[in-house]
Amino acid sequence: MTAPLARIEHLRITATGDDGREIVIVPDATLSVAPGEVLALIGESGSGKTTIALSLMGYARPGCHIAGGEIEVAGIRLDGADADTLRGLRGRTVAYVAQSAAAAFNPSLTIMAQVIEPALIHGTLDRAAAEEKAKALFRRLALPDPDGVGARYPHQVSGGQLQRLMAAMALITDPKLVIFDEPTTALDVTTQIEVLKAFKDAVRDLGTTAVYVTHDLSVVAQIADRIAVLRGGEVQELGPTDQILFAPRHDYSRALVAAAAPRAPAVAPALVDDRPLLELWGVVAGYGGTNHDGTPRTRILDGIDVSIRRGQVLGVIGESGCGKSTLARVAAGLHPPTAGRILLDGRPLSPIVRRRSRDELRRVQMVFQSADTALNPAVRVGAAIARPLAFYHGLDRRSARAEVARLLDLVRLPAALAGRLPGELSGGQKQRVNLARALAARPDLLLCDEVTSALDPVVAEAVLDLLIELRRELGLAYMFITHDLEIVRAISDDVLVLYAGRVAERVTRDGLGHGAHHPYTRLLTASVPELRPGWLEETPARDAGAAGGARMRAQGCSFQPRCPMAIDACAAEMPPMLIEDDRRVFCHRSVEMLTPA
Amino acid sequence: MRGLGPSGRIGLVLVALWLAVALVGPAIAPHGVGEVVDLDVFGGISRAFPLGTDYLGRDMLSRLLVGARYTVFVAFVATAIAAATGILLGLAAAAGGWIDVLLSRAFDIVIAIPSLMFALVVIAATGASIPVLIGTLAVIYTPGAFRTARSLAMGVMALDFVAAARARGERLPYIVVREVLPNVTGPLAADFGLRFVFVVLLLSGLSFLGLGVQPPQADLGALVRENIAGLGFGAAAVLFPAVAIASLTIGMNLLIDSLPGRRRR
Amino acid sequence: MTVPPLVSLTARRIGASLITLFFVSLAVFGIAQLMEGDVAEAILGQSATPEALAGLRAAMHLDQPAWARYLDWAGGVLVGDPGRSLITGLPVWEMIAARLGNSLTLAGLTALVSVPLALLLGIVAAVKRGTAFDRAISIATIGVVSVPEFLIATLAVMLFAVTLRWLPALSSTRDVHSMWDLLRVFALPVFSLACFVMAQMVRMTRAAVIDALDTSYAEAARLKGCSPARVVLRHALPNAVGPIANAIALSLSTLLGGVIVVEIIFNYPGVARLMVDAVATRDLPLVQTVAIIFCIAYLLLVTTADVVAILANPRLRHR
Amino acid sequence: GFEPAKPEPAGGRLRVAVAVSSTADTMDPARQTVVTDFCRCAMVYDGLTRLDAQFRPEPALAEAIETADARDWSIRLRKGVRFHDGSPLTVADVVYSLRRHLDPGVGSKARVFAEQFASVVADGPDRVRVVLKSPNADLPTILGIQQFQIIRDGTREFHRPIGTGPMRMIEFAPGVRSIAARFDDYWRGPVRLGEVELFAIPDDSARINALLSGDVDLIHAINPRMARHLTGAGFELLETKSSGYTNLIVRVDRAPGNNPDFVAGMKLLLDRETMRTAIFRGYATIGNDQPIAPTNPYYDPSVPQRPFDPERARFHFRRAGLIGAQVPIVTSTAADKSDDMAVLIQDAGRRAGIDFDIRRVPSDGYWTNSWMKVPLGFGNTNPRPTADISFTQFFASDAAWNESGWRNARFDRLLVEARGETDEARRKSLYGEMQHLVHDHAGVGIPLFLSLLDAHSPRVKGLRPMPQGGLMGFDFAAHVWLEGA
Ligand SMILES: Nc1ncnc2c1ncn2[C@@H]1O[C@H](COP(=O)(O)OP(=O)(O)OP(=O)(O)O)[C@@H](O)[C@H]1O
Ligand SMILES: Nc1ncnc2c1ncn2[C@@H]1O[C@H](COP(=O)(O)OP(=O)(O)OP(=O)(O)O)[C@@H](O)[C@H]1O
Ligand SMILES: [Mg+2]
Ligand SMILES: [Mg+2]
Repeated sequence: MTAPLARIEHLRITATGDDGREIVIVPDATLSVAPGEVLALIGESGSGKTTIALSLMGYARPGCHIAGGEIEVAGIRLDGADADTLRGLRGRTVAYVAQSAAAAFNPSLTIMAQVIEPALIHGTLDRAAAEEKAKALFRRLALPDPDGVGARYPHQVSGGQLQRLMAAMALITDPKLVIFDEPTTALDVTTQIEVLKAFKDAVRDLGTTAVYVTHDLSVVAQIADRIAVLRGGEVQELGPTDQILFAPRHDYSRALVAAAAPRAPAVAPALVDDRPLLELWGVVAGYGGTNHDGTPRTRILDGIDVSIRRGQVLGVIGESGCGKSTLARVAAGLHPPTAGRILLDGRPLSPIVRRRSRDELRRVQMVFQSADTALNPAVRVGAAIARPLAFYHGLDRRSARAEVARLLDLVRLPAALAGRLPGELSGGQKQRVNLARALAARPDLLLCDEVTSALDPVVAEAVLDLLIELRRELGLAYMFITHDLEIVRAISDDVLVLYAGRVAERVTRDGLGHGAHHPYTRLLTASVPELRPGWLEETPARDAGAAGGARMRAQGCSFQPRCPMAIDACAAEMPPMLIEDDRRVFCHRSVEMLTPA
Repeated sequence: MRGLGPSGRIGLVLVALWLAVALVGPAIAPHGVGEVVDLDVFGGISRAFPLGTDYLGRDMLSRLLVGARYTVFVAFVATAIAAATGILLGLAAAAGGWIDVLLSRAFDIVIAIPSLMFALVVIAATGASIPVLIGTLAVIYTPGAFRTARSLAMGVMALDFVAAARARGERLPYIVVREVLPNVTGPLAADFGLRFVFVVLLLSGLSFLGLGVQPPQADLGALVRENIAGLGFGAAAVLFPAVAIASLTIGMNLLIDSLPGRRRR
Repeated sequence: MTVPPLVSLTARRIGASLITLFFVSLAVFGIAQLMEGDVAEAILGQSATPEALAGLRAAMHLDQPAWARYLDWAGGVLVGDPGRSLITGLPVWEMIAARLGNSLTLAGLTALVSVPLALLLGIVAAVKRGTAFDRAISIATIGVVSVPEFLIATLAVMLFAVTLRWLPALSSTRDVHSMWDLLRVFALPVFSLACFVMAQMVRMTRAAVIDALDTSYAEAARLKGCSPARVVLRHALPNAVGPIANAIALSLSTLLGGVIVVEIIFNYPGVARLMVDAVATRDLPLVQTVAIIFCIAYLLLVTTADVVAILANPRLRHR
Repeated sequence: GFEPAKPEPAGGRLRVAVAVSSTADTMDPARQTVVTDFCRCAMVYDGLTRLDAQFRPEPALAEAIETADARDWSIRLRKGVRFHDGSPLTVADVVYSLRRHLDPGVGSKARVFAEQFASVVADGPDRVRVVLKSPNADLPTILGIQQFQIIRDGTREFHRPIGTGPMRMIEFAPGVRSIAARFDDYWRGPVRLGEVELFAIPDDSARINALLSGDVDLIHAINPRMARHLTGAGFELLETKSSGYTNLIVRVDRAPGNNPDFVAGMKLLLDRETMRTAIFRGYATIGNDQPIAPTNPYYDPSVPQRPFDPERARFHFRRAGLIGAQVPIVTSTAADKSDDMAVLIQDAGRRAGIDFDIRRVPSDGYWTNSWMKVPLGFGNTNPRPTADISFTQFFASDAAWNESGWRNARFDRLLVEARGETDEARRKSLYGEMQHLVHDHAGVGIPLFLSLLDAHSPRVKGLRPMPQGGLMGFDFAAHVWLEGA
């Protein structure tokens, strides 16, 4: 084996808590990356993946510091290196693609200025050459409008595109090592597939060495040469991809892989009854105020009908920006629709949260998509969970404390976390605190907006088990928003497919695997990565046109520009509803045409 | 105390010192505040008069010991009232809607009324007393606190955890006090420290107008002001009250800056 | 780049400001009515016998009802003629114009000196937060504002004008014939004023820059290999412009009306003293007009700050 | 110091800083109120007479003033006098100037004096006849009061003032500054100064610093506490012993002053010696609770000097049943140094068993809102030219400014008698008795007669004290010169 490009030995990273206590995040980690290989760091959320990845740049997040061990990249020792050395190295020898590209782009600079900045700082290229190279990278990363995208500001570009732009920024200096930190976690499958494809091609073509952080084994299978399995800041197992995925040795690795295997669908409980619990009829909603005729300036949801019965799980899927979260916010009363009615138990439910009774509010709870911002950074975890207990159920402080501990345990979090502030949790931990808070209200309906997106398979499975159990025991109903089709298949009774703010299809879980489907549903199902190296190269979905930035069209089918089966009518007229016993599909083509051969 | 860090501890000591002076100062003052004890004026530091004498030949140490409580308490209470009202209304306004429009306009108007006119009208309408002085100071400085709190809270109000609280059915007071406030305490505390300084200074101006602290008593700022004639001789009577103000306000700000929870900043 | 949102927003702000101005004029007029005494009493002073007062009041048309006087004045302001001073008989606008120029000069020069300096200090303190340097700046800014401004100004005069004789003790714009004169004449008042206004700007700049430095994009910039200076200037600062502009606007708004001490000590004929004189003599047309001008200045600054904040934020700039 | 780039005019340019100036600054002689007004008007205008160092009238624009009965007066005007615009002085100007004081719209400060005029008419080309409502031997002195200065017939606007005085105004910006230049056609012959620049620096220290730094040559109203600082630095002081005073006012027409024991006690609480040294640093003369200063020819030394005696005051207060009472006392910076006096009275009161509660009120509005309206307060009076004026304005039962509300029939009779009396010895004894009455009974405590302090650079020559006021009775411009200019 050649000399490693990067190695970490006996790395120890600690953080200082708010009260001055020292918290060990990474006790003792050792690993190395050979030139030209892609090493994946996998492990549960909070296991120190991001922390270790960042240490390869000689960097520790605020509040943390590198307390011991050796770090060497491209022959340079980073532990204890002076600021100049590190500055020369970062962005030049080692480049970083952040977990959330949206947050890592400076909102007030143009994309081009930020992408070429590393090249300019390190003097590898002059401005003109750098811009040329950036455009070439944009093209290689399959970004739409590669010549013009640079002039835009970050908020004018979709999340998936930003992730690729961030990769372009990392690659512009031809670094020896690129670190990808969960670059596709927040993306829907159709976008994810594109990003993955782009990364893989780039890494291969440029011969770059990469460290790829993720908790998604299917993604790992596509991209990694070797895998390091992390837990509690320690490397549990390190080996080639095939070995870890198909012959894991360590117990934890085995659990991880087992959890990633397709789940048996949950059995619908007896409690499901036919009375609808929540109904939305003809909902129209949008942002940016209303026009004179009362329609929203930017229409995000258009004519949505949804109904959820008691104890039923409705999965909602669709690509990023299609309006899934908006739908949940409408149901929660946070975003009054401009048209349409909401019913709870058949009785009208006010579209405005302020006009709803406390009991109505309790019965419909929402788990917010961004765990980060949905928790008050100044309120301790315990207090956050205790608030609904006091608010809806009038629990006193003492009984609330016991209940908080129980809830934390339900979502597989240690009771000690109750004393922490949200800033001291990892992404997945925050997500589960959010869930626990919603459960504390003892609702009838839970609006779950991407509750497992940041969780590793083991914990995600535990959380899903919990949800299914609650449904069985208490008859809890869910609107389950996700981009993970695997999960939708496993947990929902019905699936609602949204495209650009309109319903493309509603189908039962059992109907999902066969029969007639909207072309978009088909694209989605084909895009779910499989736990099988080489899938990425074979899947037909990889050539399905640019994802992201889908716009609702005033007339006609919004999917028409991307649709392989589009006919003239698609552009001009609203698609009709095709009804089969277990599905409703909104499409101009006939059921026969939509049924795969 | 341990969590404060060295500068915070210095601040705490200074503030505690002035608090002690404010509390027991009048009891330990060696002479009466209005008593002329020295036939010469602007006397220097001496055994009999450790801080010299003032423009009428009164003992500076006694005047400082007795006067400190006005600056410490009046300024503090006035700032606290201004901050409390300004912050609460500012937070409420951050929720938007007609409350915001109403409050913002109202405070713009208050800002626009010249404080001299305002003070004169207050004196004419209510007469002079310490509560009126405190009220006047508070009214003059509330709009500033309001604007600061509002702009800080606007950012927080847009965040998801506020939406979460709304979805739970929380009322505006709870949202404002329990969800938003804890997230802006740092900058608000810093603002409080600065506002306290301004109030200390304005206090001396208003008591000079006749709006509260009456002779022979004088707050620290007024002590500087009334002895300014001694500046030409480098009189101790100007120097010490000025140093007193600076040490009090600096101490206060050091303490505020190092309060727990703000250290990370 | 699409301009309309900016234009409409600015237009809305201006509309709101006009309404505010109307209420301010009402409030100022109302407060003025509440003040004890009137201009006749002020003119006659000790010699104000009842019949002398009545005679003078009638001669000045003060016996008209309040609303008539308000309409008279407000109507005049609307057409750009706020009437004549009751004391001097000169047109109010003429009396204000000369002094407003002076005040704006002084305020402008002070802004020119204090804003860049405050930004510099605030930024450096933010970058070096928690260090001795940061603490020193914080103590110094608080220490300087906490010294009463009349003391600072007088000390400065005693040092630079009386003892060293480098600078004049008085600031008279009439004596300015060259750039050098300008520097000499304004050095001391600008210094005194800068001490007073800088604290707030320094503190806000520091806080805003720290906020911006704590973001993921600042972290990302560091991970690109940006130098600390570049992280601050190129990445943090543009995002901190909003709050900083607001603090600058608030600080500067005190420069017109709140500088009475400096105007007195340097014998500088500005609007602040005009205002105090006018209040003392109950010259209401003058008082009201100056108050409105202060208010306009305030609204102008605050609105400018808002617009700057919008311009600095592409999210608001391009919808 | 700061040297203006502009070349100095021949005779030099005198820069003078006074303490008070505002937009209320006026060049209307009838309205002049503050020092800047007096100085400017003294430069630009002349009166019919002017007062010498003993307050005796000497002829100015009037060549002679004659009367037989102190009631019907004939004034002969000086010939060849020209206004600054070149026009000659006429009787019409004089008649207009005197009559306008009776118009309430003018807001004249001298209206009380003008009200004696029964008629003012032209009497030939160079004579003006003034008939009084009742005899007053002091008319020539009264005409020397600055407000009676002569303006041109019909003048209503005073922004570009025209007078006959030694200087003509070339810039007049109220509240900012005034600049006057020598008038070469002055009837007494041109003065030595080339130009005077006059403005106010309200802040005491700033004014002194401006002198110290050489930015001005002459400053008015020095805080006595800073005098030492100036002389130490080589500057000269001009002390003017005046008959102006800051007085304690006890309203005798209401509680607690309606009890004579309270009034007597209050006067005994005035620690004149400490006031003189601590507040005025020795620049004051001990007063004796009556308005006639020792420099006045009618001063009566037989009035016994009242001592500082808190013990006796306590005795009086006990008799008044006021021991332990809390008595408010109103002060304001409008009545010069009344704050400090109140503090000393308060301190003495503690020994005499009374707790004084000092209420400091704003200086603007003081004269209309507080003065003479509060039971216990302060007044402040500039020097008056005659004993008659002092008594008439402040102590007669029907006086507009009867500060303490004191009514004494005998005093009123004596006043009228003395006014018409032409026998000097008799007049003096009448005024003497009046001084006794005021000292004993009026509710006014006059602790000190104040000196006025001005300071100037050694270059300024020719200044001497005039009792009418500081800055040579405001008339410095006609007399001083700059050394080496
Ligand atoms: N400032 C801090 N103070 C205390 N603990 C911290 C701090 N920052 C991070 N941690 C802890 O360090 C651990 C590792 O965090 P890290 O972000 O590296 O996890 P991760 O593996 O990337 O998780 P995820 O998949 O959720 O992003 C977590 O348990 C987290 O709670
Ligand atoms: N507050 C807002 N103001 C304006 N536009 C908004 C706002 N919130 C969301 N949008 C826009 O509305 C559209 C739908 O947003 P929504 O959050 O419902 O998408 P989503 O389906 O939940 O996507 P994701 O999978 O990325 O969470 C997006 O185009 C988004 O840019
Ligand atoms: Mg992570
Ligand atoms: Mg969403």
